[in-house]
Amino acid sequence: MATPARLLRAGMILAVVLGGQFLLAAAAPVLTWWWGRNAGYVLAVGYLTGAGLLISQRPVLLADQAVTISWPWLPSLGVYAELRMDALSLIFALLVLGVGASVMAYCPRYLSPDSRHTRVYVTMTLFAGAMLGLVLADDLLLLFAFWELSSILSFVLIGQDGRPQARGPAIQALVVTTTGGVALLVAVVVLTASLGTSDLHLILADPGRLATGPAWAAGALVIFAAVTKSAQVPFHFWLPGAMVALTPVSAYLHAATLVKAGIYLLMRFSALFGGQWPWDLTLIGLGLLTAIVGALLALRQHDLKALLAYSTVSQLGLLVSVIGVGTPASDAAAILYTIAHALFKATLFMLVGIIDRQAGSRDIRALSGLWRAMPITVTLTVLAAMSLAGLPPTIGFVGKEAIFEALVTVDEVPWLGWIAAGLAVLAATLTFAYAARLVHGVLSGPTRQRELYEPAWSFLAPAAVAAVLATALGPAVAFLSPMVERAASDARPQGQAPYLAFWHGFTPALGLSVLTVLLGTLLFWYRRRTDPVLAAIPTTSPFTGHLERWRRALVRLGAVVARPAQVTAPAPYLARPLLAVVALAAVAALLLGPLPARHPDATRPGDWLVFGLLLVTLAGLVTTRSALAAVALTGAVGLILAIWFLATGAPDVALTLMLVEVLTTVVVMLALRGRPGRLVAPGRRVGIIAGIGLAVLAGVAATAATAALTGRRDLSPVGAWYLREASSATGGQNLVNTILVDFRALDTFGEAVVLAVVAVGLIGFARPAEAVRHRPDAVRHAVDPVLELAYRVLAPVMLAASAVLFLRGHQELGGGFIAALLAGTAVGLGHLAHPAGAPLLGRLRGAPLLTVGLLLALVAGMAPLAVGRAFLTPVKLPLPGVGSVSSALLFDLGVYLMVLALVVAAVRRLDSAPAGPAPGPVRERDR
Amino acid sequence: MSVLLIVPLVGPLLAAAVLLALPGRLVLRRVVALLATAAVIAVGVVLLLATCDGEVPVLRVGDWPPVVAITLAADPLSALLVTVSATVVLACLVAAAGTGDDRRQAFLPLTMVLSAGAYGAYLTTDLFNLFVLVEVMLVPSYVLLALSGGPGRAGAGRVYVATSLLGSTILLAGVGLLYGVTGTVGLADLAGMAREVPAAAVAGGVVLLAFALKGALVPLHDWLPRAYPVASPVVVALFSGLLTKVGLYAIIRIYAVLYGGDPAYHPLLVAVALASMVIGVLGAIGVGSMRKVLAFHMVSQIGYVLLGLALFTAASLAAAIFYLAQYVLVKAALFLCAAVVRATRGTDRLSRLGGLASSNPLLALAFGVAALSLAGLPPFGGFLAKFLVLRAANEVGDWFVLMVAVLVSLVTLLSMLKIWGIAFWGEVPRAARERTARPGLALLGPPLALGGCALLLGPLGGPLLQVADAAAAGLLEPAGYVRAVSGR
Amino acid sequence: MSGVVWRAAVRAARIAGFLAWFAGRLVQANLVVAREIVTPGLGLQPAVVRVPLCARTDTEVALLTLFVTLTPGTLALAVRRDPRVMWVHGMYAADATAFRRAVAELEGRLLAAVRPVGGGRTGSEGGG
Amino acid sequence: MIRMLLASVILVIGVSLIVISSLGLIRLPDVYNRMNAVAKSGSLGLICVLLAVLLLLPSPRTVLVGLVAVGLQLVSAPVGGYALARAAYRAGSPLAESTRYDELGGRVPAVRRRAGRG
Amino acid sequence: MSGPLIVGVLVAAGVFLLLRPGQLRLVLGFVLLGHAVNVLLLAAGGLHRREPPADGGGSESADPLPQAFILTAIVITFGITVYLLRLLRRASRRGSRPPETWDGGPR
Amino acid sequence: MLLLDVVLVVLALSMTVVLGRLIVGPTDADRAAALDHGFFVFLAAVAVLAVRLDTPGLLDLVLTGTLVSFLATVALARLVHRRRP
Ligand code: NA
Ligand code: NA
Repeated sequence: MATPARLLRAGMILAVVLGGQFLLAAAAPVLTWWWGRNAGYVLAVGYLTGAGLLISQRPVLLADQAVTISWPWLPSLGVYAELRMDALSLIFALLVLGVGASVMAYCPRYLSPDSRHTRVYVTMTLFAGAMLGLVLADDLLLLFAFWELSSILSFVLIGQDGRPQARGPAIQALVVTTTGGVALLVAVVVLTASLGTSDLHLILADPGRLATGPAWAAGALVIFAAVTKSAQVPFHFWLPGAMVALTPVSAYLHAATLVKAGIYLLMRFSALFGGQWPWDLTLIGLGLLTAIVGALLALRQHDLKALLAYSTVSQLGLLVSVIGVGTPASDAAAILYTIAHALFKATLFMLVGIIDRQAGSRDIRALSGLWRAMPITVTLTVLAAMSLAGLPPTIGFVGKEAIFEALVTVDEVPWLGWIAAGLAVLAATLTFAYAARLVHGVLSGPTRQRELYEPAWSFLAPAAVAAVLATALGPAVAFLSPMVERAASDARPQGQAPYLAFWHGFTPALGLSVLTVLLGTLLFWYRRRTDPVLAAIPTTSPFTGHLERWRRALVRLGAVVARPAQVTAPAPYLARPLLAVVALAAVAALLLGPLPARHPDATRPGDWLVFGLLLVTLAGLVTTRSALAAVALTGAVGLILAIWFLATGAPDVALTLMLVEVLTTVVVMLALRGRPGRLVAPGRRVGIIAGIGLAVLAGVAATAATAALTGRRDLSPVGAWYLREASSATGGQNLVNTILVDFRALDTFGEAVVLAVVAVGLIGFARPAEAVRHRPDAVRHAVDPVLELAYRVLAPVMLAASAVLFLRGHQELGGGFIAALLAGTAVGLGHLAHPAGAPLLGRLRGAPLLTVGLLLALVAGMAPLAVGRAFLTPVKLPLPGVGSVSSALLFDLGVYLMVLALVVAAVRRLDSAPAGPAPGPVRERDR
Repeated sequence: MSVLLIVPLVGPLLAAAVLLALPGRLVLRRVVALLATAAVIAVGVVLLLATCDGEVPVLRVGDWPPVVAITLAADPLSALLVTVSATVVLACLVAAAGTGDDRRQAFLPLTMVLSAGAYGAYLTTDLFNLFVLVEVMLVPSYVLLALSGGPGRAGAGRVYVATSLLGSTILLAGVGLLYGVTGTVGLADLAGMAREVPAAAVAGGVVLLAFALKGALVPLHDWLPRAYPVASPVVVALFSGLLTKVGLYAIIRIYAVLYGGDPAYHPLLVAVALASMVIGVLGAIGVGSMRKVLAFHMVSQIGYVLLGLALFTAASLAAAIFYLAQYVLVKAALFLCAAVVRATRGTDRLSRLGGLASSNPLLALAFGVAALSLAGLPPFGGFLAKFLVLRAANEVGDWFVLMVAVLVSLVTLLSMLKIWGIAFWGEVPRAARERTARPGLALLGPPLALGGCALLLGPLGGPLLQVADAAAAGLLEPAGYVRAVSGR
Repeated sequence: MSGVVWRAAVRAARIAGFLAWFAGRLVQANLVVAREIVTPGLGLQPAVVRVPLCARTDTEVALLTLFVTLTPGTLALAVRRDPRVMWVHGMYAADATAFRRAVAELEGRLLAAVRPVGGGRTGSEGGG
Repeated sequence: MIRMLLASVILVIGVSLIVISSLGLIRLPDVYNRMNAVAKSGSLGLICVLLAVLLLLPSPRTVLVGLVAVGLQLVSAPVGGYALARAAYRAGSPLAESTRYDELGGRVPAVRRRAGRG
Repeated sequence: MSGPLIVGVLVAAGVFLLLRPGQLRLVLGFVLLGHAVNVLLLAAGGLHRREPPADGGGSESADPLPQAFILTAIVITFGITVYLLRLLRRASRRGSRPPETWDGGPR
Repeated sequence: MLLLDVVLVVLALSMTVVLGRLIVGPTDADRAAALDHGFFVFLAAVAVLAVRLDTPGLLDLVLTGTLVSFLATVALARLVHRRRP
């Protein structure tokens, strides 16, 4: 028994190994910078060190304990980043690191010497880290994170910086695996929610807690995830496609690690879902189907890499089916065969890579008689192929025997065991046949290539080690036995797995093995006859073609969806919100219950006068085609409303409205000058009718909303407060102005900032050159004596009135804004009289006014902070020479300047372009 | 603490004033803008720490009594959004120095005013003041769009200004109607009103509709992909981090406070959320420039956030807030990547791009991280966000929602892969071979840093989730906030 | 000193006199136009008349323009500086010479009123 | 009482002038004749109304404000009227059929062609 | 009912102008909508109290707050109108459109 | 009071005439002239309202109006265009 302290130390080892993997990845650029492609050796040592550290915990695991460590990750959800290593994890971790080390050691000789391959090394090492994390994760969320990380990194590895032939397969692989990943995420969500924890170990420890509904869903989703990742039918198409990757990458990803993630997942979740017939039968059925389909497809390949890829599909299918059996023996068989497959498949990939490099081809038909030139390579290939074919004495043989034995015991349905075993034999037969073709391809025939040599030992060594292990571990399988048994019970705590042995005696499984060899030999022998049959098998999954078609359809659909956002005219963009408003009003009208009564005195006879005038004006406005009429009628609307505001007790509003109308007219004039005075045609009849319809609906909605939601209550508490207190609180008599300057100064500040921004916009737009170019002569003649006189006489009056309105604003009609508008009209008049720049007022510039105004308002607003009061609190400020001045007054002055800045900027900048028929001197026409 | 509340509003405005007074000195101007924004970030963090401890700092502008004062207040949600938005602004300022956007005199002051409006909108509790601050934010955006836009900016600007303006008009009408029904525009005084007074619910509906338009929710979304892609990428990044977010924030706040999360509206909200998610992502896959793709994605991502609001549980609100925070950063990173692309290649049309991964690995890294985060893949922040949304959907047992969310994330990945496959992997176009410029640190730094944030938010998402939890608790039970604001 | 005051007073008196005269003419012209509008049938004899001016400064021209325009029945359409000419639209201008004379009378009275006492080119309003 | 009566009379005169000039707006044949009638009678009418109001609301301040307003109206109205008349002619607004002669430039002023080029 | 009706006709006319082609119509449409909202705001304060708000005002004193709102809104609308006109000026200066339509809508 | 109300109604009728001319034209100059006159009618109405509502403060508005109204007219005058509608 390990003490807690020891376990803690052991837990740290997990963190160290996993973290070390990522550190290695971070260090890889440095390593490749130093050693170039040879950095792989250093990395391999790193991998092996990690493996060694993990193996050092073997005693703990064999003592039926697990090594764990955890940090809080999302504490509020009870999610911990928890690592946990039991025997099952250890075996997978060792495969990851061990095969990883050999691939790393293989890379330096495989990769070209002329570049550093930093990205390959970094990504591979990160990928190994992700896989390691996946098998060590003891939290669903963490497991999922590593699962998807491995998908992303494999995408990067397959994609190889976007070589043309790699793009499609990489994207395909990522799409398929992340689709599965999303399914896994949903499973994680479902499991976490229904079990109240995301702790994998806790969830697996008590499978009974899971309710049936979620169990079905989660189980199906987990299978889906595993099937996509392990390239099972019908998602098998992405794996052969991914063979465009570098051979070492293929060796690692598609033999030992990535695809095994699915296997690991199924094994892990066996404890939760295993023993339920839907789970079991799905796995068995799907697995065997994949095994046969994969093997058939492998059999018809000529490219060795493609052959190996389909072979992987097939072998993984076999594994999946065995996991579905769900006995201790079957679990042990699955684990053993996982090890076996990793060893021989990695070997084969590496050897194919060597052959490809040396012989310049990996097409069976092009290779011939290699054994004379490269005896060691060929020997190793044969050994690995024997393992693949399940021939003694290899570990492949032991594994396959165990699989047959396990499948026979299936008993959910009578005879199912034998049917399953029969199908497995069929798959194994096909496997034997393509293994034979592989061997035959490299062995037979004359040596065609002239300059064919055995590769350097350093190139061969990694493959050799793996090949020897794959062979030697067959007889020595007992060495693996304790760990495999432990792992089997970790996967599914349901009793002791049988002791693994090389020789089982004369069992049915042995008979099946013999049968396999016999049938396989026949199949190989009559390969000329079977070839046409094989060639007729479609290579692709039903998805391959459809996937692209679906993607295209999606893009087309997307283009349709995006179309409304390409229209140029603003009208459609405005119609939808308006319709939404109308719809809201309609729904409200239907659902809103009785309302309080409207105040009877809310309408006076004079109002109808205003309404009638308004109606006439608006009718003219919507029908006219004269720009001037439209502008003038809009001005008339403003004046009519000003009367209404007067009649309803809002003189400040009326005054402001009047000034704004005048200034707006001036600005419109500046903006439209020199343009034809016609509005564009109102458009097609359908559009007009639709416009009228929407306009009427909106009008009705607005009327209804106003009628229903206003005028049904008495004075608001805020309003009452102002009427009662505002005057004494501020010393001002004009309540509206006190609200603007004191109580809601922040609004006023905001509004002034808006104007300031518009001024900045106007100033920012104009190109000075343009402004200057057209000025001088357009203008010298244009000084009109009458306007000039008006300017001289009236501008001072306007400015004086502005000053009066500003200073008395707190008490009576007026205030900073109104005053500034009046000053603005003086500026406007100045511009009309002297387009080149009026004396005095023509010197005003927007930018300085703006800056000073903004600063003044801000400083006045912040002054109270100095005496511990809140922002924008009116306080008395000392002013040398005058005594004191209210900060509110300074604030209002700031607002005044900003408003004036806008008018100045508008007048100066809107007119900076060449105008059309500018008012010039009239010349007499000689008659 | 309370006095800090004015810093996000006044600081940038002061900076804007100083910037207007300092024409010419570019370096000095940049420093001023950066300092102001950094100060806001600092204040945001301080507010965040304080509010997560349950404090609600309150500032009554002008020291007036609560019944009339415009009151600024911070809770974890506002503080978080201030911090995140200011971070985006900071990144955009740096990137603008890289692209040269800030060489235009108006750029920095306008950016400052725009950000001040957004921060103010997060902090104010007065609906009319909210309207004003939204205008303070939007008007600079009109100018920025027109200043920075490429060809076609006039048409796009017209659409943008027109829709914004219509939104503002509707908003103001809604605020007026609320005042007509209730006699107040203070959020605290309005708390729960919509559940008690049906007429208030209608008036509030008008306000929400306005913000739905500003937040670009389907079916009121199409102005955004029409207008945004015309602006320079840095400006779009700025917009994406602030403008629609304010709309979204207002919807969240008003629905939580005024409506008290009334479940009667959940189906409608869910429908809008799902429609936004789906339409947005489909649009993204159907268009052909980086900025357009990203603009459509904004619509889609906004849908995710709204989904969290629609479900209105502690988990879903936390998910929405987490999602919002991470996606603001990620989206800004992506737009800034587009800025790099445009600065180096002169275009971001996919049909004229290719080979960026090999010519600019750091850019590829930044884009890859952000894109994967956007698609909700681990180990990035987007993954946790998606997980939280799915978890919330599962919690209320809505499998349809769950499935849609999942499928949308897959299509998101597809559209990101589309950009990746064409722009980063494809052949380098002949035109680009001569004129590819090397991006400087100012240009590459911001997207890398934001991408780094996206990366860190995965493994280190715990604290953000804590903030989101605190914010969600505040929305679910706004009594504390209301009490502090109303002073009762 | 007293000379200045005296001159100003004389000038003010002249201006007041002119204004009184003008007010009378204004009322008269208003009545004419009002009758024209109210009574059925139109007896208009409109024309655009070229009126040479004696005014010297822009200010004088501007003032004259204003007074012409203020009077019902006459409307200044254009002025030219060199030589100083004004075109006036008259509602009753069948006889161009008589019309010109009427305008000239107005001009003469105006100039007499506004020009500084004792001659001199510049007026209080300053040159244009 | 007398004040009220006087005020009423002036008020009625003022309003009548305004009404008459409004009618002129309908009845007179061309823009120049209309302006002739309107810019003056209307302005005078407004002045009368203002004077009536001063009588009705007698206080130093209203008197001051009212008189200043009257003065301003007298100065400002013809400025607008002149600007408009000049613009109308330059823009080629047609003269009524009954117009006897046009010493400025015929019905097609020279300005018009120049403007067309600019 | 005059208040609501005024709002209604202003909205109807404004919306109609917004939906027709041409940029000047757009600007004027928004001006009308701005007016409509202002009337609505005043109505929200209650149209039965019509004295200008004054200190300690009686039962006839209008609610001053909506008036303050309106003033703020008018200013903002004015500012934005100026900006829109600026856009219009720009658009018309870009040339390339037939001289008939200075306010180019969809063609 | 009755007189004032009658006056207001009469002014409204005048305003209608003005609006008619504004709409009908036929030339832009006609419209501008109409608006010019319309402003006077408006100011007269405000002045009458000052009496009718007993708020002398409204005269300030009239004063301001007389000060600025011509500016709108001058501005419109510059918009007057030669072509007939
Ligand atoms: Na937006
Ligand atoms: Na507005």
